[in-house]
Amino acid sequence: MNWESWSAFWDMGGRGFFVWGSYGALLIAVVAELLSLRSARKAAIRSLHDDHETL
Amino acid sequence: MYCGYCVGLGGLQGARGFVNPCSSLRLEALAAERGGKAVFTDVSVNVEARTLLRVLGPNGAGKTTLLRILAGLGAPSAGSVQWRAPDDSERSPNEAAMFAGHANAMNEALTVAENLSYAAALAGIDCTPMNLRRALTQLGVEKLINRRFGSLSQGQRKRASLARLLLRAQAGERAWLLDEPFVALDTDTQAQLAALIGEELAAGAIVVLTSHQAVAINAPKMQELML
Amino acid sequence: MARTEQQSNDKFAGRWFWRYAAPAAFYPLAGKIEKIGWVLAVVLAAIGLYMGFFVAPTDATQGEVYRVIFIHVPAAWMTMVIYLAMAFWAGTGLVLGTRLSFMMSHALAPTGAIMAVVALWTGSLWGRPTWGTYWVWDARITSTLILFFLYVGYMALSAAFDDKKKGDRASALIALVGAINVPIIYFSVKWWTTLHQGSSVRPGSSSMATTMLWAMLIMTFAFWAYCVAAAMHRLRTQIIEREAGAAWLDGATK
Amino acid sequence: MSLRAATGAVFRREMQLFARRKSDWANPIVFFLIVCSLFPFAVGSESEKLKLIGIGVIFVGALLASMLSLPRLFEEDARDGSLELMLASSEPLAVLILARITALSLGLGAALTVATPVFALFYALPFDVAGMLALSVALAVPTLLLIGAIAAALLVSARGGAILTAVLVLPLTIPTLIFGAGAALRVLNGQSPVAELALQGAFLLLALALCPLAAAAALKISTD
Repeated sequence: MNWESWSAFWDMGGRGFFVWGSYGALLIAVVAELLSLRSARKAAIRSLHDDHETL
Repeated sequence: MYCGYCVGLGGLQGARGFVNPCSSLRLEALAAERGGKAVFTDVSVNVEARTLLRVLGPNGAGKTTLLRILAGLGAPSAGSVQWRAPDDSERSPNEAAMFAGHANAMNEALTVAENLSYAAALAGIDCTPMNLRRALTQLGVEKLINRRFGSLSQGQRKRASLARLLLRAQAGERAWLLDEPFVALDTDTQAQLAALIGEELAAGAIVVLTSHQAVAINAPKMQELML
Repeated sequence: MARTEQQSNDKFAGRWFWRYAAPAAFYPLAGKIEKIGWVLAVVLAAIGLYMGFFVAPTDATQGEVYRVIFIHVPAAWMTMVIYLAMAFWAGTGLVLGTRLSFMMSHALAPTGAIMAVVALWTGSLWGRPTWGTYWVWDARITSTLILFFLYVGYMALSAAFDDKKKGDRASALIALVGAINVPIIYFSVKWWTTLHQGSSVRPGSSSMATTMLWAMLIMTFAFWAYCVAAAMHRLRTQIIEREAGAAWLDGATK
Repeated sequence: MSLRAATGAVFRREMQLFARRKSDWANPIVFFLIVCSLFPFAVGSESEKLKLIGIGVIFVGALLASMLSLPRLFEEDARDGSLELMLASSEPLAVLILARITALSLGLGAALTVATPVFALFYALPFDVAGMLALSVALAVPTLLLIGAIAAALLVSARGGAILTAVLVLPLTIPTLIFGAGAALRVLNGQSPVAELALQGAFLLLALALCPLAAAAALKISTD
């Protein structure tokens, strides 16, 4: 095991800012992409069914 | 009317021989689309020499699209366009026809002569100074030959740009594809253009025309195409 | 176009590529690939992160900060791979005229751009403690930045046309132009960096422990799976948008 | 024969336009001049500092000035309809485009090349560096216009042309920028610029071979 405690884990040998800043950015990017994927799909399906109603 | 050296060149031009007029146009199951949506489908028509083809239809029916396809400026999504010479050999749209769209196709910074000889060179027409002067004379604007296009009035611009159609060495040599040619013309010019179209048809050309205006044209043969 | 594609489908009937070149046929397959992709991405990322943080030892020279490379390197690879894939599909679309190929390119671009941003961001956070600076004009970093510009240009161009078909073909052409230029840019920048700063700062190439390597490899596969899944999702959304009105869609989206 | 007539006509027309409209070459030079004169205000006026940034500033200025001329290639013609003359022609479009870019490169390239050593004086650059910079610019302008022609052709019928042109073109000009400015930098450092010049020449040849074809394809896509 690499870490003696959770606080050591979060500290990352004093480099916590850089390590967690990186992983945090990845997390934000992935979550943002997933949300945009979902909203784009919803919009597409909504306009698809709208089209059918107006026809 | 012509200066001496122009007549000399004209003589040379005449000696160069007869250029066959285009004798037929055949559209087979032509279809076009814009932005993935069909504009028209399954347009088939046969047009012989000396025929005026009027393309009719409401706005957005694809009249301009059709003319651009005939001129080789756009590709059909299906079907084919064939221009044929009298000996039945196929010709490219650019050899067979001249297209005149809504815009004048003239640069404002250049003179009428410069603009017209540029257009002729790209259309593969051997434009002699005599042809140029004759074309402008036919439209009554020969005095504007060395004026900058940008300095002309709207009416003069229209006439000068129509001269492009008359640059060919011989009447009837090429088909004319005219997109709303009578728009923004005064009645005199309209009548003049109608007469020119009539002459061109009589000389053996095909003229394809879209128009909202009912201008009388004296055509040997007339066909209509409803889009 | 619809007609010619139909014709080519008839002509090549039986060949799997042409069968799946029709959006209707590919839609369910894309759905299956997407699901597998999400599952693989989650599982592999869990394993990779566990190995990266709890199994792989501390690096002797860099300390703990090296753990950034478990996401930095895969992101940097993916941004390159996705660009190549995008250009490949763009070229396929231009040559064969298949609608699905263009859609594939469009589906890949945003994920590729995001990967470029992640690679640059994590790279600079890793560079600060390692090289003492957030940004170095190194060939690899600079090329990634330019790759990001190319992604942005590609997406902006395809959005600039009201006629989707024109946008497809125009952006496909620029993707190909970019693909030809990327190696030229890379080697130019490489030449330029040696001219300006010699080899004083270079990304570390020290030997890695095998567990580190494994963690990075597994994370790379997790990124692959994620990117494939995201692209497939986007592809399906585009099929819905563009095939609106086709009868088969009704059943597929309910 | 008629190919020669057509390319000749395209070339001649571009030259006529260049002679007729002074703004076509005067505006890029004035723009170039203003860009070059802005930097000292931001950086400071010590000649040592200026010498360091001068090459880069002048080269980027020339690059931007030639980018500003890109709309003239096709956009103007698309507006007045004369682009259709070129598109409808039976002659290969790529050759016509090449004729056009050649004419523009000669006109604009000459203007910028003449201006470059003058502006180099602003930055206290020695004469040999200024000369090399002018040579670099002369080699770079055609390359930039060739690359830019692709984007200009694509954007004939798109929204947001000017900024998008910059987004598409500028990243692709980086190699030209590196070796163009690099050649002058070598001379400033007392080294031989041969390698950089050779590479710049290679880029120009590559661009000559590929860009007109790509631009022709692009023009067909965007005007279809």
